[in-house]
Amino acid sequence: MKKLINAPEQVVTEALQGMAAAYPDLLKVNLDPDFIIRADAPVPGKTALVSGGGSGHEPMHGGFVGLGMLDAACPGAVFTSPTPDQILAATRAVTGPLGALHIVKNYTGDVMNFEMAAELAKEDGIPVESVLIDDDVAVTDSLYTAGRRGVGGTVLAEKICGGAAEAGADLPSLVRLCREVNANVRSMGAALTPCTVPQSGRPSFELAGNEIEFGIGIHGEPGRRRIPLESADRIAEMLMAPILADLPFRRNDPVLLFVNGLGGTPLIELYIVYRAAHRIAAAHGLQIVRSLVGSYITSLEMAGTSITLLRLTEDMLRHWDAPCLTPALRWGA
Amino acid sequence: MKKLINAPEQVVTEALQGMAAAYPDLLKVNLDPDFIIRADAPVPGKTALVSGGGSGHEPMHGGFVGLGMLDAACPGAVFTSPTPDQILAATRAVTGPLGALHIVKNYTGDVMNFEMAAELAKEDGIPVESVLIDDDVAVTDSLYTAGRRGVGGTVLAEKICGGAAEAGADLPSLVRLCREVNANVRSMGAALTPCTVPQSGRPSFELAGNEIEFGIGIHGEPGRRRIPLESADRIAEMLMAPILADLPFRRNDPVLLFVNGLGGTPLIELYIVYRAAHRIAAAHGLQIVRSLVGSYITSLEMAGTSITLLRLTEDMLRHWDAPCLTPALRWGA
Amino acid sequence: MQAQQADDVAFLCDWLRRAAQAIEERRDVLSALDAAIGDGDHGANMARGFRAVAEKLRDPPADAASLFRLVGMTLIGSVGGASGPLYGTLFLDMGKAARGVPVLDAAAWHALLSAGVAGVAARGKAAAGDKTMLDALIPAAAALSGTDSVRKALARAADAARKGADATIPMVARKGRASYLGERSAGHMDPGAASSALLLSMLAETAA
Amino acid sequence: MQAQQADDVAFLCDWLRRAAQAIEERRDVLSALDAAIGDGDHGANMARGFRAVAEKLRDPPADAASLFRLVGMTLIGSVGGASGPLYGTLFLDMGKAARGVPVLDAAAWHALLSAGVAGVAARGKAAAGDKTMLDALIPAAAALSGTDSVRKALARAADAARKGADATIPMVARKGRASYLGERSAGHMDPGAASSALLLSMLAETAA
Ligand SMILES: Nc1ncnc2c1ncn2[C@@H]1O[C@H](COP(=O)(O)OP(=O)(O)O)[C@@H](O)[C@H]1O
Ligand SMILES: Nc1ncnc2c1ncn2[C@@H]1O[C@H](COP(=O)(O)OP(=O)(O)O)[C@@H](O)[C@H]1O
Ligand SMILES: [Mg+2]
Ligand SMILES: [Mg+2]
Ligand SMILES: [Mg+2]
Ligand SMILES: [Mg+2]
Repeated sequence: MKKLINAPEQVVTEALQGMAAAYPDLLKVNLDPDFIIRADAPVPGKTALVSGGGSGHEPMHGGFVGLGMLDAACPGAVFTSPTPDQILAATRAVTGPLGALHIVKNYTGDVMNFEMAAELAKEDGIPVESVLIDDDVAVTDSLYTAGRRGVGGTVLAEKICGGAAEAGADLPSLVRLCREVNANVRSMGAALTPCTVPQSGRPSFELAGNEIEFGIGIHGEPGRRRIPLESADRIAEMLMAPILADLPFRRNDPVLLFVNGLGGTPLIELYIVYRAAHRIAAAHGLQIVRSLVGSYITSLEMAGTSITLLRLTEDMLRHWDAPCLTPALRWGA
Repeated sequence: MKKLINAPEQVVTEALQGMAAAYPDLLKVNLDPDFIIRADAPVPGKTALVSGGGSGHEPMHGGFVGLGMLDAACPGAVFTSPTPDQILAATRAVTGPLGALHIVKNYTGDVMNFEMAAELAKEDGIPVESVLIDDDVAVTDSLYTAGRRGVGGTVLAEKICGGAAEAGADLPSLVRLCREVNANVRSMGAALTPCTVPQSGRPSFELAGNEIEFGIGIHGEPGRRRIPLESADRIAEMLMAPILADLPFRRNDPVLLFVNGLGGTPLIELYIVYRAAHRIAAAHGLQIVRSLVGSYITSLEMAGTSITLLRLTEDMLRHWDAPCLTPALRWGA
Repeated sequence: MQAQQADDVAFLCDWLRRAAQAIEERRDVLSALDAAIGDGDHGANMARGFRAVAEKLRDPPADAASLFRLVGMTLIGSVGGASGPLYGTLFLDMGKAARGVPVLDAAAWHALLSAGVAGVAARGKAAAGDKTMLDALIPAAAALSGTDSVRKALARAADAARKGADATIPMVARKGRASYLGERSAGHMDPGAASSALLLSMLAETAA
Repeated sequence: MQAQQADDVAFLCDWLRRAAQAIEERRDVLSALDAAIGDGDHGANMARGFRAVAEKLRDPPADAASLFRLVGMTLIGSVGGASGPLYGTLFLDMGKAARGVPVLDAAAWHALLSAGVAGVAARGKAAAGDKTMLDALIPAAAALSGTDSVRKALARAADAARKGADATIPMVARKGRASYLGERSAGHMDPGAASSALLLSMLAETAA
C-alpha cells in the first residue's frame, strides 16, 4: 500500500486536522466525535443542512461545508458511516429553532445511523427531517432490497439545498426541494482500478490490465459486472444510456451534466469523458445549461469516472447559481 | 495502459473539445494551432497574460484562463512544449496595445519555443516580455546548466500577475511583479508512482512497492534520487527542509503554503501532507496567511505531492485575493 | 439473587472478552469476506467496536440487563456502518428483555436472543434469506428453544448459527451493500453472518 | 547549374525521406532513451516532426537553401519541446549557409553543417560535453573538413556522430531535461545525440 499517510488508524483524524489548518476562516473542526462545521455556525435564522458518511470520498462532505452549502459534515471511518452520537453532536452544534435537514446517501449503514441520530435529536426537541439520495442507476431498484445507492447526485443536492437554505427556505420546503432533486437526478460509474482502504492494506478487488468494473459505487465494492476496457467514448455511452433511459430524460429537458473523477483519474481524462457525455446528451436533445467536471465524490485513489445528470427546474438552477464559499466549491463569494 | 481516452494521438484535441463544451461562458478554444483564450479576449485596456507548456499538467494552464488569471494558454502535446507559431497565434488573439507577458516555466523546450514566439511577435510590432519561473529546489542551480525547473510556483505567479493585470498593471510592472513572485517562491515534489504518456504507453519509470522518487519534476522524469517509502510526515519534512533553507524563509515571514497533488493522489492524502507541512512551517516561525490544497499542476495520473512556499508581499497578497473566474480557480466572482 | 447476578455478569464479561479476542484474530478474515461482496471493512468495524466494549468491561455494571445495554450503546457509538446499529440494537433489545430475568438459563437465553433478533430485523427491515447476519441469528435463536442445560442449548445455537452462515453462501443478497452486486453476490459467505456465528461460538465456548 | 540544383534537391529529399522512415522505426528506441533521463517523448517528437517534413517533400522547393529552410520551419512548427527549436535552427542555419552555394560537395557540407551546429549551440547555449545532440553534431561537422569525395566525407561524419553519441553515455548532463537528474544522468546515451547520429547515418547511406 503506497499512500501519503502516517498510520492507517490516524488517516481521518489527521486529514481533519489538515483541513482545519488549511481553512481556518471557513471551518471549525471537532475531533472525537469528529465533525466539521461552518466557522459561523449556527447561522441565525437559517435551517441547518447536515450530511456525512464514510471518509474516503473527499472533498465530499467536509469540503462542502460553508456558506451556501452544508452547515455540518460528519466523517466516519474510511468507507464506514458515522455513528449516531457523532451525527447528533454535529446537528446540535449547527441547528437553531428552524431545525435541520439530514441529507443521507442511501446505504444501510448511513440510513440506520442517521435514523438513530434523528430519533435522538427529536428526543432533544430538535426538529430534524431526513432525505435519502439514491441516484445510482447501476443498482436495480426494488421494494425488496436496500434499493439504489446515493452517489454523484448528493453533491448537486447539497449545493442546491444549500443555496435554498441560505436564501431562507424552511425545513418543509428544503425537504421538498431535496426530494425533487433526488427524483430528477441519475448517475452511474465505472472503475479502471480498485482502491485500498488504509486499515485493510489490500486492494478492494483485483482487475486485469484490460478489465474495468462497470456500475461501481463509491466504496470499492465490485461493480455490477466486469467488462473489457473500452474507449472513453464507449464508456461514456454505456454510462449515459441507462441514465437517459431511467428518468427518462426527454428532448429539451434543461440539465446539469456532472462528470466526476473517482480520485485517481486526472482531469485531462475527465475532459475527454465530458466531451463524449456532452455529445451524447446533446444528441439526445437535452439542453446542457450547467456543467461540473472534477473529482468531487471519490473512492480514495480509485481511477475511474461517474456521470451524473440532473433535470433542472428554475428553482434548482437559481440555487445552483447562488453564491457558495466552501473548500471545494466556491463561486460568487 | 489504462486510461479514459479514445486514441493516444487524440488526447489533447479531445480534452480541449471537452473544455470548450464544459466552459462555453468562460473560454474559447482554438484547434490547430491549439490555444485557449478568455471568452471576452482581447480585454480592452488590459495587458495580456499568456502561458503554456506541455499538456498533462491539467488544470494548468488551460484551467487558469479567465478573469483575473490568464488571457491565453497554449497546450503542447503531452509533456512537450508548444511551438512558436502556436504561441504567436495565441498571443495575437489576446494582445492589445499594452502588450503581453509570457509566463514561461524554465524548461529548455519551453524557453526556446517561447523565445522564438516572442521574437516573431516583436517583428509583428506586438510588445512581449517573458519571465521564467524556476522554483524547483530539487535541482541544483548553476550558471553552467539548464537551471531549475518551473513547478508549483507557476500557479501562484499566474494568479498573482493575473490579479495585477486585471487591476490595470502595465507590462513593465507585471514583469517586475512576476520576477518578484519567482524570486520568493520555492517548491519540491516526490512521486509514489510513475505516469504513462499516452503516446508511449509505458510507465515513465519503474518503482518497487516500497520506493518513491524524490525531487521529481512534472514530466515523469526520474527524480534526484530513489528512496524507501516514508510516512507523510517524514516526506513533508524532507520536502520542506530544502525549501525553507533555500530562500531562506525567516521567522515571521508571511507565506502562502500550497500543497499540490500530482494527479493520482486523492485529496484525503493531501490534507494529511498539508497538516504536516503547516506544522513544519509554523515551527519555523512562519505566518501562514494563505493556503492552497489540491491538484493544480499535475503529471497525468502520477501519485505524489509537491509543496510550494511563497513569501508574500502586501501586493502579492492583494492580487492573490483579487477575484478570479477560471475553470480551476474561482473566487470573489 | 445478587450472587446469581454477579455470576451472570461474570459469565457475560468472560464471553465478551473472548469474543473481542476472537474478532481481533479473525479481523482480516471478516474484512476479506466483506471485500468480496461489500466494502471490506467489516473486520475493522467489529474490531473497533469490540475493543471499545472490552474497554468498558474493566468496570462492568452490576446486572446483566445493564451490561447488555452498555454493550449495545458502545457498539452503536463506535462501530458505524450497517453492523454498528444492528449489533447495537441486538444488545440493546437483549438488555430490555433481560430486565427482571432472575437467571440466564436456557429459556432466558431463548427469550433474550429472540428479542434481540426481532430488533435487528426491525431495524434493518430484513428477513431470513436476505443474506445478512439474520441468517445466522434467526436459526441460533430458534435452536435455543426447548428445555435443556445452558451449555447444551448454547452449543446447539452456535452450531445453528454456523450452519446458517454457511447457508448464506449461495444466496443472492437483498439487503445491505452486497445487494448492489445482484447475482454477483452469490458464492460468498455474508460477513455479518460470519461474525454472528463467531459471537455465538464464543458464547458456547464460554459456557462449555 | 539548374540541373545541379535539381540533383541536390533530389538527394536531400531522398535523405530526408530515409531519415523520416528511420526515425519512425527507431521511435520507441529514442523515446526509451529519453525515458531513462528525460521525459520519454523524444521519439514521438521527432516522428511527428519528420512526418510533417515528409509531407512537405511531396512538393519540394527548387533549391537546396529553400528546402533546408522549409525543413527548419516545419520542424519548429511541429516538434515542440527542446528538439524542435534546436533541429529547426540546425536546418534554418544550414539553409542560410547554403544560399549561393553552387554544389553540395564535401566542402559545402562542411560549411553548412558547421553553420547549423553553431546555430544549435547558440540557440541552446550549450557546448561540447554537456551531453546533448551537440556531442554528436560537433564531431560530425569536424569530420567533414578536408578534401574528399562527398561519399567518404559523409561516411566519416556519420561515424564521428555515432562515436560522439556513444561518448555521451558516461557524461553527466549539464543542459536539457537530463540535467535535472544530476549524477543519475550518467550511464545513458543522450537521446538527441542518438537522433543526430541517426540523421547523419541516413545522410551517409543516401550518398553511398
Ligand atoms: N438490512 C440489514 N439487515 C440485517 N443485516 C444487515 C443489513 N444490512 C447489512 N447487514 C449486515 O451487515 C454486514 C455488513 O456490515 P459492515 O461491513 O460492518 O457495514 P457496511 O456494510 O456499512 O460496510 C452484512 O454482512 C450484513 O450481515
Ligand atoms: N540546451 C540544449 N542544447 C542542445 N541540445 C539540447 C539542449 N537541451 C536539450 N537538448 C537536446 O534535446 C534532446 C531532448 O529532446 P526532446 O526529448 O525532444 O525534448 P524535451 O527535452 O523538451 O522533451 C536532448 O536529448 C538533447 O540532445
Ligand atoms: Mg462500510
Ligand atoms: Mg518533452
Ligand atoms: Mg462493510
Ligand atoms: Mg523529451
